[in-house]
Amino acid sequence: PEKLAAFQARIDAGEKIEPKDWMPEGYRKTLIRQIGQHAHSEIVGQLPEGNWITRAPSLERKAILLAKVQDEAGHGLYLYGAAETLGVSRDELTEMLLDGRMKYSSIFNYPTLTWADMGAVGWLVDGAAIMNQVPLQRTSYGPYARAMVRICKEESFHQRQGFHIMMQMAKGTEAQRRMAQDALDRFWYPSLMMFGPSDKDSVHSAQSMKWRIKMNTNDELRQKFVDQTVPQAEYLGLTVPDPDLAWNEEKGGYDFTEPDWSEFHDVLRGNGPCNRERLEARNRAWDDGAWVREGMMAHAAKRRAAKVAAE
Amino acid sequence: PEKLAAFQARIDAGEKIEPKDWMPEGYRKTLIRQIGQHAHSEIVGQLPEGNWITRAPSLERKAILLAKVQDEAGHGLYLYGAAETLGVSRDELTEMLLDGRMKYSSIFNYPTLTWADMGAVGWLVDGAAIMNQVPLQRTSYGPYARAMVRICKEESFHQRQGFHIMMQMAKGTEAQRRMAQDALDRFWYPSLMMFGPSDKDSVHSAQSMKWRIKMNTNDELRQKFVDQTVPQAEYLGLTVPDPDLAWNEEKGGYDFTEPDWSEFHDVLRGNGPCNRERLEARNRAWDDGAWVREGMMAHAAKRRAAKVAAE
Amino acid sequence: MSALFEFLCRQGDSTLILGQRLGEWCGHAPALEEDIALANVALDLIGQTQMWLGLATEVEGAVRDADDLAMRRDVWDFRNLLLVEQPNGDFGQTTMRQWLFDQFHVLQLERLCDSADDRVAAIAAKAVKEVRYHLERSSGTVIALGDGTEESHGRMQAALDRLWPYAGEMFESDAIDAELAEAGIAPEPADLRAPWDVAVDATLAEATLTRPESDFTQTGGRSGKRHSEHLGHLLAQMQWLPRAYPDARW
Amino acid sequence: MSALFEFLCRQGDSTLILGQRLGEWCGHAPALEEDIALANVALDLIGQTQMWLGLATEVEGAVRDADDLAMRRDVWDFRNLLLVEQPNGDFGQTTMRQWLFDQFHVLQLERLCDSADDRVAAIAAKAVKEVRYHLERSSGTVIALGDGTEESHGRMQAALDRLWPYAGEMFESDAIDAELAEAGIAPEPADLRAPWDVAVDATLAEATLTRPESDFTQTGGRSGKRHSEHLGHLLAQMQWLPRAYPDARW
Repeated sequence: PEKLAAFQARIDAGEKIEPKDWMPEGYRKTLIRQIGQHAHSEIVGQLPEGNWITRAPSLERKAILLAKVQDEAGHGLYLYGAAETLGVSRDELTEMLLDGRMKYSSIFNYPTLTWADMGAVGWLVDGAAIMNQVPLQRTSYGPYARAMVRICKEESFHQRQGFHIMMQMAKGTEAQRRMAQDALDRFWYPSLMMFGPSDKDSVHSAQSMKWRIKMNTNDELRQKFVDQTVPQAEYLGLTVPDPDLAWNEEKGGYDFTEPDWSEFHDVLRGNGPCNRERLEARNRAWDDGAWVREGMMAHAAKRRAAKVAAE
Repeated sequence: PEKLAAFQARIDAGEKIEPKDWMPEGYRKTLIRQIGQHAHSEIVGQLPEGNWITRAPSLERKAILLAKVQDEAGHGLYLYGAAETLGVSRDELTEMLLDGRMKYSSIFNYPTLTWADMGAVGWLVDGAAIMNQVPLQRTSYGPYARAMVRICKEESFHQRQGFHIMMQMAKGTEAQRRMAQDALDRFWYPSLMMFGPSDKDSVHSAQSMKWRIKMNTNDELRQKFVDQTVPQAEYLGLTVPDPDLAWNEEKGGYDFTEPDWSEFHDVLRGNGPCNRERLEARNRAWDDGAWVREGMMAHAAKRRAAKVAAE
Repeated sequence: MSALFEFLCRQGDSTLILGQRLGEWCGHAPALEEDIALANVALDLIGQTQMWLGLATEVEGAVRDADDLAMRRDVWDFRNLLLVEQPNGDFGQTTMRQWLFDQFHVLQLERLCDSADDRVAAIAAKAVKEVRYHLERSSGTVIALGDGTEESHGRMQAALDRLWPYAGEMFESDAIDAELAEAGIAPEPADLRAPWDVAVDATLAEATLTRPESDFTQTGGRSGKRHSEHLGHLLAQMQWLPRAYPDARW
Repeated sequence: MSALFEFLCRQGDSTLILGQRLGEWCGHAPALEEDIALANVALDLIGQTQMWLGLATEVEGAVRDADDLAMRRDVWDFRNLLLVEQPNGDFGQTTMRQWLFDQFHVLQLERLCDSADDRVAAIAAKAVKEVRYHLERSSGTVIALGDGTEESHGRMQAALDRLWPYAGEMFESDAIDAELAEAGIAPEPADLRAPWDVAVDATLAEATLTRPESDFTQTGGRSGKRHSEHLGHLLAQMQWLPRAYPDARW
């Protein structure tokens, strides 16, 4: 309890906790869950965008998309690295993803159906992600905070690219405008869900905020996201699919319709449109790749043995 | 030897040999090889055309192509049936195809690369096949001759469909004409090879002709094919890719360049453009389908047992 | 867009996409008889597509033809069931998908034979004969493989579990269905559920397969709101040629 | 069609098709590091494609752009090597294909750095740096997996045996090559064979893999005379979107 008080005092003083420092088990566990989930999201997040790499409409767009998924895999690497400082290996985390013990962001259980979805994912999904992540650059756990700094820089670049795709389509042909609107229609509510359930239904939040693992409440961030995104949609000439959306002068933000939380819970339970495909794809990659990983390790071992023998 | 003489006398008299009749072992073996090879060709022949079913340019064309490959599978059934009357099962024949002991027509080792190939295959490949098969309606082995009668009727229908595709393209846009010409360029010589090596290099021919298993020499049929096809190409406004092609008034047929027999032998040896793909596809179908065949048989056995028990 | 047009697209798109999927099997089936049967069913379905989409374009005012609908629309304009756009998987999955659909299809077409719209009734009368045969074959195969070996049983149960969440969409009713039911043109899909359940349960029992407990339903195909990622890949292949040569006639 | 244009298409089509194939791996690689590496190599290759095809259209007279070449030609107009259009297969096959090509690619680009055509030399100078890294990585992986476990060795040998018949096409010389060699623009491909053989044999030895005996060579990609059936399917996917919306800019 004394240790605990000292720990909390450090956090309150804005100090960073480092891997070798003492920390409460709950802090460690919560961080592992949160960082792991975030890492998994980067990995699974390759799939909906990877779905369009082979169908990108131009060489330039193909290159940009390739660069983006490469960044995402890189984010996965940083984050698994940060999680490893907490004493859990990448392989352990991966197996928890693959057998369903750990989650990834529900948004990636929605399909990407047209090229406009590449825009919507960048604009809305990366936009929501950034909204979540920017405050985490100041989170209490050092390795996590530093990973976030690198990630946020790239994410905001991705978000601009996504918005650019949308702009290109919004000022394009009629079919393109229709495609862009359709993408917004499908991704709007799932994006709002990315901030998690309403504060009144959100568990764990208080403790996480005290530990500065979570910096804002779900509803705060969601409001901020809506307030930022609605004018962008207007700028694009697209209609947010919410008839009750309205500026509320008093609160200085938009009133908006909450997402359908029963859908959110269905997706969490595995009933999203793509849960099965996503997990199957990752399991297949892992299983099919086993011989490669084993071959690499066997070769490395031979090399080391040869080196030792030579010395 | 007496039996042999009587057998030959029956053949010379134009009688049909039936499954229960006595026949020389060589006759039986040659027939099994020939009918089996023909059956295998129908089966493997589904693949190059199947390659375009999912990409047919209209619903009508998709339907026609589906009907055609269905016919081909049907031909395979008749022919395996005819071979079975000679005491070899369909499964035995299939395994000989799959492990390379038996061949199929080399033409199916060439790829189908554009929609015009669906025309060229019908026009040239089915055309050459018919040229081979029409005389076989009069072959000495009864079940084979009867299978050929049914097959020839459908094949000539396919050939007309193929020619119709070519006509449609030849009178179409410039790109379509180019596509049609490209298909003719690629399929001309492989089609000429379908009649087998030049008579002077052809083994087994004499005995087979004596037995009326083979009715014409390879070169006779090839000449007939060229004489029939060149005017059709002219009608289509396409150029046969043979600069030395010329009408020979004296022999009443065309002089033409022989195909490159070294290519023919390469393909026979397994080095054609698609040998590997074709055999892999058939092997995969067979292996992946094992559980289905076993399941069906197990269920049939259960049914039989239940029926016996009920009686 | 009239309700009738929408309904006809739903009919024709489902037969089109399922026919397209079956066409992928060509030359790859477990036995020659299955190659023949798959091509035959695909052929029937493409023929039905020509009739349904042909009537759709007629209803629309003949500004385009059935091939335009098949070859020139993007994902969002397709109205096929999610079930039929699911990938072939193994032969068990293909058979299961076919049977779940055939059982619905027969019940629906039988009702459509009495449609107040003569053109719809005429198409249904022709199609129902074909589809009864499809059902006979697919239910027979489900039974044989369900009650076959341990492996075939396991694969069929896995196929059933996998595809079950897509079955419910066949019985979804929306405003379009209500309008057509009101006009006596087509039955409310929801009304077909009970007889489908009876028939399906009977076949499953014979096949020794267990009906999944959850009735959670994936939707979005029939309404066009959200197809699966599979459809776009299917369309890329199906439509490439006519889109690559827009001026050509074939 | 000038020889230079044809040569530039051969260059750009091979990098395009290989880049496209690598793009199919996204999210499916055996390890995160491989996901990153595959995307990275694909990205380099698409970048090189933009340069080669960009120059091709310039040479042609700027009537179309690199995207037109990539997205609006049919199979017969593609000039990529058969090797690069082969399907990905397992990771061993993808790696083997990459290595066979990288080893050629480095040797070719090194020579192209001295091209009499400054524009060609400039592209080569930029590309060769990237491709040296590709080779380092692919040869390292071939060695590690060849000399890894029994299974990985077997898979790498199978991949080598399977792809070997497509290697010879890289060294085929025809009239176009002769014309470019004459003009000092590009080396005769046949001249690259000997150094390639030396390098390949060295790596194979380290990888404990056996060089196939037959040097039978499949041809028809580089000349465009006869691609494999795989290319058409690849193009259907790659080109569908721009072909579906011919007026759109993205």
